[in-house]
Amino acid sequence: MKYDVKKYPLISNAEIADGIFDMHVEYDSNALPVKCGQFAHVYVPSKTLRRPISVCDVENGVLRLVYQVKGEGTKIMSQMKSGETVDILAPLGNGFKIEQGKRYCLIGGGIGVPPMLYTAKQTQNPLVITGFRDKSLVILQDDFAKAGAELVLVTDNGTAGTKGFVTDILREKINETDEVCACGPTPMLKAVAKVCAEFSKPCQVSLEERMACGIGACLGCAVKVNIGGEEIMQHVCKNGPVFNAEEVVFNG
Amino acid sequence: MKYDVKKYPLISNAEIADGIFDMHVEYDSNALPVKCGQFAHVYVPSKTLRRPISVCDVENGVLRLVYQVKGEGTKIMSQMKSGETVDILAPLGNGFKIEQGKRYCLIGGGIGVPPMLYTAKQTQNPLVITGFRDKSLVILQDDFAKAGAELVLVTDNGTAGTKGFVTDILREKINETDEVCACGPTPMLKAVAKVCAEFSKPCQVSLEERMACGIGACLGCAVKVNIGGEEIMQHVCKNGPVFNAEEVVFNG
Amino acid sequence: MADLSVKIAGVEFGNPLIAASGTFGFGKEYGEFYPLSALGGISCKGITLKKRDGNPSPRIAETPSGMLNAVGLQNPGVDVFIKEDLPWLKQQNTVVIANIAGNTFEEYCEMAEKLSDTDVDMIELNISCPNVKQGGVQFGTSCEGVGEITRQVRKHCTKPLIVKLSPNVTDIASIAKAAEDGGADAVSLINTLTGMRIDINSRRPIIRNNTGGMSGAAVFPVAVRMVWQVSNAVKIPVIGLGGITTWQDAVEMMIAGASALQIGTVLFTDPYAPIKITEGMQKYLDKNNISSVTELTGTIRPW
Amino acid sequence: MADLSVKIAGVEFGNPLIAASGTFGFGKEYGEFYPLSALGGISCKGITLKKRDGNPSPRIAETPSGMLNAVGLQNPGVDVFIKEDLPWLKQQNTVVIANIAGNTFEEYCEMAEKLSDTDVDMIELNISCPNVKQGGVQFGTSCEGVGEITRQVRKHCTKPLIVKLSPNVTDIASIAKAAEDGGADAVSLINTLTGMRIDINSRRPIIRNNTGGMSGAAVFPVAVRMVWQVSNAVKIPVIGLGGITTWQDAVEMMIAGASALQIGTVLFTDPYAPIKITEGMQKYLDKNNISSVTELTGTIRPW
Ligand SMILES: Cc1cc2nc3c(=O)[nH]c(=O)nc-3n(C[C@H](O)[C@H](O)[C@H](O)COP(=O)(O)OP(=O)(O)OC[C@H]3O[C@@H](n4cnc5c(N)ncnc54)[C@H](O)[C@@H]3O)c2cc1C
Ligand SMILES: Cc1cc2nc3c(=O)[nH]c(=O)nc-3n(C[C@H](O)[C@H](O)[C@H](O)COP(=O)(O)OP(=O)(O)OC[C@H]3O[C@@H](n4cnc5c(N)ncnc54)[C@H](O)[C@@H]3O)c2cc1C
Ligand SMILES: Cc1cc2nc3c(=O)[nH]c(=O)nc-3n(C[C@H](O)[C@H](O)[C@H](O)COP(=O)(O)O)c2cc1C
Ligand SMILES: Cc1cc2nc3c(=O)[nH]c(=O)nc-3n(C[C@H](O)[C@H](O)[C@H](O)COP(=O)(O)O)c2cc1C
Ligand code: FES
Ligand code: FES
Repeated sequence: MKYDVKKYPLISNAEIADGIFDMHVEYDSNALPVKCGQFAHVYVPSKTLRRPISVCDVENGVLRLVYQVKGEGTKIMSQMKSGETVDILAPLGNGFKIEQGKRYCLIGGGIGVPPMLYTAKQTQNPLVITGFRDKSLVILQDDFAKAGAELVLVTDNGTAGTKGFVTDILREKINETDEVCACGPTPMLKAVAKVCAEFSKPCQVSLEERMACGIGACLGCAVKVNIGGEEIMQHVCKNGPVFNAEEVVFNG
Repeated sequence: MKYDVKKYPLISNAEIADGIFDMHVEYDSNALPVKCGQFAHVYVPSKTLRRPISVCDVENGVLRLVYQVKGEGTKIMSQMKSGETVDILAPLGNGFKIEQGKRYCLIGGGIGVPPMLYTAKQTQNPLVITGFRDKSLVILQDDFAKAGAELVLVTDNGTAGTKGFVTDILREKINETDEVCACGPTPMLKAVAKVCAEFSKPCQVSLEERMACGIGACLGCAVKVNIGGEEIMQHVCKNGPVFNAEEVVFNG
Repeated sequence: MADLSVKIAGVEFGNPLIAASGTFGFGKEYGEFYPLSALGGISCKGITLKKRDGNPSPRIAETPSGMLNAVGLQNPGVDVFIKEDLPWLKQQNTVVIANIAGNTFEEYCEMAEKLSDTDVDMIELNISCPNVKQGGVQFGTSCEGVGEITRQVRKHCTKPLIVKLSPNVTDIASIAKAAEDGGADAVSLINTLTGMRIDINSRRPIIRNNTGGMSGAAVFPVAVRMVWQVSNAVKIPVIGLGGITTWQDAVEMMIAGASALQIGTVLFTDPYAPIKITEGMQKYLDKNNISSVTELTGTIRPW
Repeated sequence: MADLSVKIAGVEFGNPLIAASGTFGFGKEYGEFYPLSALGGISCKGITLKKRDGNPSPRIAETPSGMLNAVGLQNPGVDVFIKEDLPWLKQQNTVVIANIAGNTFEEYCEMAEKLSDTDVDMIELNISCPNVKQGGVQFGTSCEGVGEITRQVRKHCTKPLIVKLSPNVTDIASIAKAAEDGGADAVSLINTLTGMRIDINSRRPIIRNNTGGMSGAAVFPVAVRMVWQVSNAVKIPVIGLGGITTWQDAVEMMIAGASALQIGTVLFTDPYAPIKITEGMQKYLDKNNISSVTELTGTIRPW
């Protein structure tokens, strides 16, 4: 039996930036080991569909989910209190493929930043580029620092770190790294993929799609990928969320 | 403006017998005075319809609702905790007509007992007959005693108080009283009404019906009553919940 | 501040929110919460030619995110309505819509005639009440039936005429077209979706009428779909309803094609819903620099 | 212990719970939670003659107590199904139902013929997929269409034949009757109710296909009503589905007239739902001294 749903005791659920919450739950990572880039499918009381949230970190028996309040589901999540339990189906998806000996450039945009923390911890001396719209949305900088990453912060409006886009930094520094992993809004992923193609660096991107089952049974979360010249449908929950950037048909 | 919906701070919500809860909320009875026999229409998070619950008591700025967990709505109510607020539309309905100088016999069966407490407090030296299926369901005996009522307890199986039905006691004691008020399951109300008719005592009964609006607009909670020989439809929420027993068409 | 007023068949509404028939009685009760002028209009409880007692209880059941009802058109009859309820309603400074149901063409026509002689603002033809055999539903589910009854009533009706449509049909767009062709000035949709719940202990349907009409948030996606299909098929204005619960739902329904809205079931959850919804719409319009709510209607960008 | 097994058209099911087509793929994924023998049967993802990519994303939207989907019959085609999925499925010790959809009579017949030569246990005719023009929905919404396609497929099909009905119709009982008259061994209902949601910011339908099929708890009362109406109209067994979420719902659906059940959307909320529902039914039957679940079917006591 590969999958399991469990009720995990909620340890804390604090607002760490404007509308962004950091949920800690008790988690036995020996029983259910997590790869970086995998996600948790979180049951939200009174909702029909679970919410997919990337694993931000797993350490010392604590699983961290960092999420932004977007609609009703994440709103309800944000009101959960320690002492309650959280019903989670995890870990799901393929995760980033990390090879020893490579230097990675990890790029997170906005709420795409959290999965990069656990990824940073699985790689050696990574270059982490984090981008946000505004300083009020900046998260996890201390955690990346502690993880020993070379850390760059950019904001669209220059209110924190350097003013500009993650790709500005990427262009500057891409040749200091061997491979790029990115998570964030689609326009950002497209731009990152373009830079990587230009510099002939391999690039993995983590995609989002609306999900029902989370395990590949309902075919709800389809994305078009081009594998060896043939366009086929794959599923973010099972074949992804991480795809080779060059295979993704972004306008599909 | 006669009606208002307010969020009342929840003070406590304790289980006082098997599956029966006693909810206390802060309530300003000067602003919204309550008559005995009136009810509160309680919003239950995630539910479309409010739940009608009789006022059990109002005293010192505290409104008490005593309710039994039946289905999903009362289940959710029972999980509310002090510190939360309860969204209540109250007071609704007509309530019992209490005249000074009369001695009342107040009869409660099962979860029909709670409204009789506030009623007892509005009357002088009432005779209160409370009936339950089993001792595990007995509630509010101390409160009635404190209210100065002459109190009789019966259970169907004799596990507490006298074994028997409320009507057994009623027959014995009806002539010590001037008028009867009753709340409980329909078969009990019918039986009480029959005894009262026999002894020519006026009798008021509090009825239940599934409700939507609670104020007489949707015509959802209809009961048939016979007024002056003509059968007409009235509504539990607006014309009731209290009706003259002799006017109720019990099989309607 | 954005203009919330809308005009349907020549009738001005202060805002697009109309209380849905049967959920608001003749206005008196909710008038104890707020002045009825807070609403664009009121569609009164469905009235019939003669007084009706309605169905026996239980008439109400809860369902996931919704409810069933089978009130069965309890009402005092059109004459009592005209004499006792209409005068008060007309003083409330809101549009008054008479919702009528009948057994026969003649009954509908007679009521339309009587109401045309009053100062009621509009007439809504209820040919879709699923809860009584005589609720006109026999007319409401075929194009021929809808076309014919609209044509007949039209002849006897000098007031703007709304035809209210049942969602329990295969092809709502054709039905709406039939109403338009029959002379309707507007259509309103959806009435309730027929449903049933059974008490597993007694094995009895919870609703005494066996089946009931489903309303509330659960039906909203069906209503949006139908409003979109209908507004693509007809030129007359569409009044959208069915499950509107939040101001976002109200905006969504207008984007789908509605020129005005009705709300019903949400009143039972929160009597103040109309106030909250209009406030929410007002803020949304102002924030997005939309000067009139009418600019939302039908602005959906289908794929 | 009460007997949970049921028999439909001669096929034995260990319990009445069947996974609904399209929610369970070809079983592999949920087979990673529990042995598939925990289910009475599996209705496989809808298959077509040729491979289909399905609709573009988004294909999923949430609705109050339910969801919309417009997957659009993504599947590898009947030949690949027979070669690659069926052999594994047949080892899982549960009834395997092939759910088929097509553009034309010929396609349906060809698939039925191919599948009749395999060891699939039953065939379910999907003539009600609202999400693709070629989902057979043109056959599924008229009595003539349903009667004719059932008759045609029947000729080419040696397996027990289930016809799956669309709820988006005026008169479900007549449609079911047409399927029965056409030679169906059973009917299953309901497929999804067509609905729509719009993103009020982009004014785009959330589902790329514009409309989608609504399923989940929200539709349960409609499903119960239709199962009741259909089971009063036909003599063949009725498989009830649409919004079953708890064991109480399962019992209610059987009381309404279902001989077996399918569950879909609830799996997304709780993958273990089938286990919990069968356990709940078992306890209910034992507590009420009912020796076989078949004793529930159609025991509704209408008013
Ligand atoms: C693999 C994956 C990983 C993710 N990781 C994170 C994360 O670490 N932190 C975080 O804040 N967000 C993450 N998201 C996005 C997150 O799932 C959505 O923001 C969330 O589901 C919105 O739910 P809601 O109820 O607040 O919004 P609503 O709009 O009310 O949701 C309605 C429905 O749409 C779905 N939905 C809405 N937006 C998205 C979206 N962007 N992606 C997928 N489904 C969506 C919801 O799941 C729900 O089914 C991730 C998404 C995916 C697919
Ligand atoms: C005027 C009045 C006063 C009441 N006072 C009390 C009280 O003081 N204490 C108490 O425990 N109960 C009281 N009840 C009954 C109480 O309202 C129901 O037990 C409760 O609504 C059940 O809700 P549920 O969600 O738990 O059950 P569910 O069965 O899940 O409810 C489903 C729907 O049916 C309605 N419903 C179910 N049973 C009843 C019922 N017996 N009467 C009315 N509606 C019902 C619910 O309100 C809801 O709309 C009163 C009812 C009325 C009409
Ligand atoms: C209790 C109740 C009574 C109703 N009575 C009527 C009626 O008399 N005439 C009518 O046309 N519609 C009637 N309806 C249908 C509503 O007007 C409306 O079409 C339906 O409830 C969907 O809207 P909602 O989801 O906002 O409630 C009634 C609905 C309810 C809930
Ligand atoms: C994601 C999804 C895909 C579906 N695909 C199919 C399908 O391929 N064939 C089919 O007959 N029904 C399909 N359905 C409909 C279901 O089989 C079922 O009829 C419907 O979902 C109602 O049941 P439920 O409420 O238990 O989900 C699909 C439903 C969902 C949610
Ligand atoms: S969510 Fe079901 S296949 Fe991805
Ligand atoms: S509940 Fe609406 S009239 Fe009584």
